[in-house]
Amino acid sequence: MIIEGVKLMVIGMAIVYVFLIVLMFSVMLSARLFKDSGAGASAGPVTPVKSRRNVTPVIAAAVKAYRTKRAGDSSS
Amino acid sequence: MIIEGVKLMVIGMAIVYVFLIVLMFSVMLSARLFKDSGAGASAGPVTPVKSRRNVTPVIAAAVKAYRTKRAGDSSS
Amino acid sequence: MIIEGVKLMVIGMAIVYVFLIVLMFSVMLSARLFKDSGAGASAGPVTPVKSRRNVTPVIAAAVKAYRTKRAGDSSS
Amino acid sequence: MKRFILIFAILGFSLGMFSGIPDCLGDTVSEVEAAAAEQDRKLASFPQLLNNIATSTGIYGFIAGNASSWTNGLGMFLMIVVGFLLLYLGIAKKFEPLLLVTIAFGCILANIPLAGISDPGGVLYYVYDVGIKTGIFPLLIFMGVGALTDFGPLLANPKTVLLGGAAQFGIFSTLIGALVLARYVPGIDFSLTDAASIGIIGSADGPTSIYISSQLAPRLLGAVSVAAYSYMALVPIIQPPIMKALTSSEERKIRMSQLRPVSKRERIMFPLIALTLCLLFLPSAAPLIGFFAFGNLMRECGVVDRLSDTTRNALINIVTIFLGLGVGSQLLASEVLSLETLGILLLGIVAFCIGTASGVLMAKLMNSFSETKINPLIGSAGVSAVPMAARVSQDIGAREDPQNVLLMHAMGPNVAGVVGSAVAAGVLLAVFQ
Amino acid sequence: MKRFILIFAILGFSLGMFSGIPDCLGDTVSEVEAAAAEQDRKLASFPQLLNNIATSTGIYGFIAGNASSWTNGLGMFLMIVVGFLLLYLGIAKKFEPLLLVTIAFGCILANIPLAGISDPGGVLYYVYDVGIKTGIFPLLIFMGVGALTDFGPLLANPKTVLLGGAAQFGIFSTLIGALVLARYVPGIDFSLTDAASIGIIGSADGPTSIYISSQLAPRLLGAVSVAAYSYMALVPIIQPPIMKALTSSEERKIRMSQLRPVSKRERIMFPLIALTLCLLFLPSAAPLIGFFAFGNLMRECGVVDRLSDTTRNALINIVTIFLGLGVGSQLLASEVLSLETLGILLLGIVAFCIGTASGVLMAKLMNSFSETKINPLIGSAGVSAVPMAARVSQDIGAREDPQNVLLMHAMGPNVAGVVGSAVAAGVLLAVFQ
Amino acid sequence: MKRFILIFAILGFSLGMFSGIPDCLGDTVSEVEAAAAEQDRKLASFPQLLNNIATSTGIYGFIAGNASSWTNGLGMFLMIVVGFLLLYLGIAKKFEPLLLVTIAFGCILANIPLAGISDPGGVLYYVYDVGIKTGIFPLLIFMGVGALTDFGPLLANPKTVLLGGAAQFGIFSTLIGALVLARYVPGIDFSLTDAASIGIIGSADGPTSIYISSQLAPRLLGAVSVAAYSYMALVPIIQPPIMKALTSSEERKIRMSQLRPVSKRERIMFPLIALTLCLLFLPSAAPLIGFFAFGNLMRECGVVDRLSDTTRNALINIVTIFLGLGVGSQLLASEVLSLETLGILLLGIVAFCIGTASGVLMAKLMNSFSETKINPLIGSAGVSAVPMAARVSQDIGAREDPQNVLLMHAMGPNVAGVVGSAVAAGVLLAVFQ
Ligand code: NA
Ligand code: NA
Ligand code: NA
Repeated sequence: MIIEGVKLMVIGMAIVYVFLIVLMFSVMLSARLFKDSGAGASAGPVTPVKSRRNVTPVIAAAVKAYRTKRAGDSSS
Repeated sequence: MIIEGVKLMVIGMAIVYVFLIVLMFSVMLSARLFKDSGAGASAGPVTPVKSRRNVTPVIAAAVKAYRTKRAGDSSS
Repeated sequence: MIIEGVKLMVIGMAIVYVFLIVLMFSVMLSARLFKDSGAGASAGPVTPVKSRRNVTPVIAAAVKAYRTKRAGDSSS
Repeated sequence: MKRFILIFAILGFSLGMFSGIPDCLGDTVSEVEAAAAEQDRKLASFPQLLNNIATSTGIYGFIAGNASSWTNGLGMFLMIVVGFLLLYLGIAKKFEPLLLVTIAFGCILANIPLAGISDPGGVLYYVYDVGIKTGIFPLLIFMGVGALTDFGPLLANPKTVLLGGAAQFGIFSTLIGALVLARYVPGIDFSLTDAASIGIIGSADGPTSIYISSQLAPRLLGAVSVAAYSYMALVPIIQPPIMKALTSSEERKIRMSQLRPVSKRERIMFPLIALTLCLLFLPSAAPLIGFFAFGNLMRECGVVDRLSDTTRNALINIVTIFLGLGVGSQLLASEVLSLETLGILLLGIVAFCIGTASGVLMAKLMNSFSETKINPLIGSAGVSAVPMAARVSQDIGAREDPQNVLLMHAMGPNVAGVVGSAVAAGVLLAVFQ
Repeated sequence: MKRFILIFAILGFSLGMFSGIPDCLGDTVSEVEAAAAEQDRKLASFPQLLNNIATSTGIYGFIAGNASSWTNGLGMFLMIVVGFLLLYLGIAKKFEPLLLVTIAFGCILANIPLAGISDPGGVLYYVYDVGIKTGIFPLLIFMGVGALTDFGPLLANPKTVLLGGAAQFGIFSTLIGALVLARYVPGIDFSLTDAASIGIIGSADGPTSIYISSQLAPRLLGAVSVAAYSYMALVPIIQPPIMKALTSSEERKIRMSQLRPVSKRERIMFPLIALTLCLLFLPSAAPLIGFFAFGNLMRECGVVDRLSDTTRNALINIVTIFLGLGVGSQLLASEVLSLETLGILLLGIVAFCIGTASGVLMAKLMNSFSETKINPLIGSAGVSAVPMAARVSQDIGAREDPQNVLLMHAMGPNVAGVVGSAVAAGVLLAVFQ
Repeated sequence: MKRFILIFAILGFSLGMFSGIPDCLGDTVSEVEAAAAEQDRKLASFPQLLNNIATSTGIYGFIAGNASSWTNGLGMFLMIVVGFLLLYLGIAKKFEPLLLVTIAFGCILANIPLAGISDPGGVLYYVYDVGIKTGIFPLLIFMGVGALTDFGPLLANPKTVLLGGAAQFGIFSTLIGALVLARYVPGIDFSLTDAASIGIIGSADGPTSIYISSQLAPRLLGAVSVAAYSYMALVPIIQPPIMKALTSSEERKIRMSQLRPVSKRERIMFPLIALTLCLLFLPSAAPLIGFFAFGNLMRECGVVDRLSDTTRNALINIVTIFLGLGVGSQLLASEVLSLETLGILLLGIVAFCIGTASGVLMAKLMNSFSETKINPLIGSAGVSAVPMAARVSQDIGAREDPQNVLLMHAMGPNVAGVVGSAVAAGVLLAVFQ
């Protein structure tokens, strides 16, 4: 039965990568088509104002937790 | 079968109107019975303070959207 | 059948009290084991700062309602 | 105005034309299809249709239903009146409005003739079937109550847990009372499980009452729930005379020492202790105490605040709406309009009175054994009815001595009453299931 | 880097070793178990497996499905395109996005070949089966809409209730139109109940449309719902030309007197009055009007604010998501891609036009009988489509006279339209159930 | 005090009287009814009743259950201890508390003897049956996670999507490991679908793990879910040594250029692109990717903010509570206490290690092909475990160079890992369904 697992791995990883590579190129194409330029652009994750609204709670929490942890680590 | 539709229309509109007319008179009666007078009265939709609390989100949204739209229309 | 009810009462109240007395002693034991001492202690229901956060909405509502009611009673 | 006339003319003409077109034009449709469609086509003749509409009115429903049985006609009308009365009590008198308003609406909707909203296929039937018959809704409410409850006052003064036990005397004495009624009053025929469901009104705890009666005596669910919530709302009227009658002025003036701080870890341990005792000694109470403890643990543990916030807000609110509608849907005329319901209402108030008296007397009993005196007025709070009963204790105490703050002290027996009721409920389930 | 190579070497070696171990080593397992496990073991050969994977792609699904019936192949693809189009309308054009975005997503998911998300056992099947077939979701939305609706403008000027009736003319004339199409267009075969479901698009009320079509003609649910929400979004485009064509400039300039204050008690009484009339005269409308009245009563009674807050926020949002997905899951290629759907879309817009015209004409009719003139522009708001239609009235009025504020006045017929639609829906249910 | 005595006297007297009244007084009841009631009347004799109560305690349940099978007695006790241990890990150690606390409580409730909370008819049974067996709860969680996830960092640097693929190597190598264990360890008997469920632990994604094991191997659901969440919580302990072992100090110091701004339209397109690819190439992953994309689209499209707010707050919280309880209810002693569970725990940690290593190695591989170097520390974030794994990348990077901010860069592979896992899950579903 183990050989079946190997078959699955080969096929599985192949499909995962085919999917993700197609996704990557699609995203690049989308970026070319839909990238805003100049002042009207909604800012990305590291630019100020609007981006801050867009940063997900998850990331915000991650940043905050990281800082808290660092503060804790350095004080201990 | 079309004649059935006409029957339905006659009966349907009749019932809708009977219902709404009875509702109208009931509301008028209710207004006579329960209309507050003087200072204690909870204000209606166009009077200030308390009414503003009572104005539904729907209407508030409508007013706001209308104003936004007008502003947009006049600027364009 | 009434005698069945009496049986139930005797057994029921006995179990209720056995349970609650065991609970009482368990809580006392827990208090001895887990009672914080000194500054680090999270305050109980009548101490300030942190406790106020811990007071349940239910109690807060009760206190508020009681005060409101008293105010109403004394004015009437 | 010209257009106005024009449009109406066109509309009228079109309609006339449509209805005037002879039926024979439809020959494109095959014979078989036509035969099948025939049934569909047979809308009754005009007078017949008017008659059909008339016989589908509620007024006709009341009258025609009455012919078969008065509980299908006048009875339903009376139950709708009862529904409006409960709405009045909930809205104008503020009697436990969260439940009475929703129950009342469920009652009105369920008793509308011909609408069948609580019959199989109707919306309220699904609500009852999915949420109440399974016990899920009362347990979720219990979880929400757990997330709302602060056991601090109880943990600071664990002795008060005993006051929450005394009040359960109301449950069991009412159970006996129900059996007495069943024996001596013709037309009242309560079984042992019925009596247990009626007794549980004395728990003064809504979700416990609903859970127990849904498990032991579903046919009494409506009456038992309404009685429980109504009397909980009436606690400020029912309790004071009993409390005053059983205490002296000196006793009512007893001041209690300020409660000690309670640590976070003690708070976290409490639901775990209660759950452990329950699973070791009384597994039948595990659903009730388990969900209550789960809610309280989420509240106190500090690491799942977003879950406990939702539990005590969106979730408990949503479930309350459906629970109320579902309970109300069981207030059917055919079930409720009987001598038994009167018996339940009578027994319910007896249960509250006995529970109140037992709590006060237990407090006096404890004082005769202990140095640190407790004010017997907090004993009545052991009936549950959180936080109303604790407020009554505070109120009566402040009448004797306006500086005496009993509220926090009364919250101890008050929340203990919830645990005690759950234990008593567990005993009933253990015996009957 | 050394470790890097090492790890990969180990990994590679292990895997090679594992797969190289001969199968005969497994003799510890008993014969019986081995036989049972045999089936499980039969993963196909490598080329076969690749083939299996290839035949499980969506692209293959479209092509292979097409072989049996074009609605199982190209049709599904087209419906996915329709889904993306609806997403575009919802997101870029802001057409009723709350419903169109969710319906669109349900449509896309339901039409993915081989995934079976809306087949029995799939998630969207459960959503449809539990929430829409039973009528629960539209009724909960109606409850939420009740909790969002302020009947103040209607109570301040009860006459406007009549304008909400006129607009229902659109429902019944469209019903007739559907029967006409069914008779004269080959390939369109609407029954009477189908026609009633199509007519209800003219109510311009989403939950009412979904409820009625789920009860009377489930097969048309998807098309009817999408038509209803699409045309509601198009109200600012559909209504103005009709309103202008039917009114003179003087009429459009009519100013209406400021609305009187409405007391809290009047507001509380309104849902109770509506419910009472419904139960006395039209029990078949009781689910719709009952839940609407319940939501509105919770809103106005002031004692269950936490319930009404949840009803108009968390609850209505959750139900909207599932309602949209469930409705979208009925937009199956095999159901929707037919001449009948074109007919429904055509009839839907006719319904909106007739409803709008009827409202305006009724306003003019009322003016010819009454001293206090009403601006006929508010008549068009009687179609429901709250609050879009009222905003259109305001907008057209302000073009003639920028100081004229019609919005509040138009909210009266607008909310009356919701009640009127529910009554019309009740008539249809009474006739056909 | 006088009243006190009086009341007790009356109570005692009444009760004595009631119970003393001879049964013959009940003759008013007809013979038939009496016979019917007889059964109901037969509450056991007092010693028998005490015995019944004693045999309904949990302590007795543990002992008596043990007689039939140790997993029905001591085993349940051990699982309750495991539940308390999980609570400790969740609360005191803050290991993924949202899920571990709820799973732990479900585990405790399900293993209470005699209570039957997870047997048919019990509350947790309904929760499992309705929400988990159908796959609805994990999909709703996935929708909520979609509404919480910002794909900005991934869109700004699309290459990082490849890192999210490498980590899936952990899934498939663990699958092989499970098959190896099944072959060579007596007492462990994993089928291919079992092995696939175990491998999915390596996705480091809770809802995906629950969804796949509920579909492919429900009997392993409890163990697989607990392993997945436990190891996700242990990511800060598991990953760092592997990351350090596979990278040089220079590599860990690589700084990455600031991410470019991402437009709103790119953000809206991303879920649509993912969905389109999924429906074209891998329909079996459509439920997972579909609901994830739906949540993300609601978040980004900007026109349904009230829906996405509810999705990522009230809805995800409510579902989390039920999901946790439902998963915990599958941690039954009879299922979990076996050698296989040990195997699952062992394989789970292997999966995490291989996934971490693969991500780091893939990053190094990409660096050998590309000019713009990426810091290989962000490769480990490809395992999912959002956002813990990204924080670990940041942390290790900052130890070498405190000014190096890798967090945002690591979020790219981190969210790509979620998509990659969903794709891998889709492959498993495509092969086995
Ligand atoms: Na109680
Ligand atoms: Na309408
Ligand atoms: Na992953």
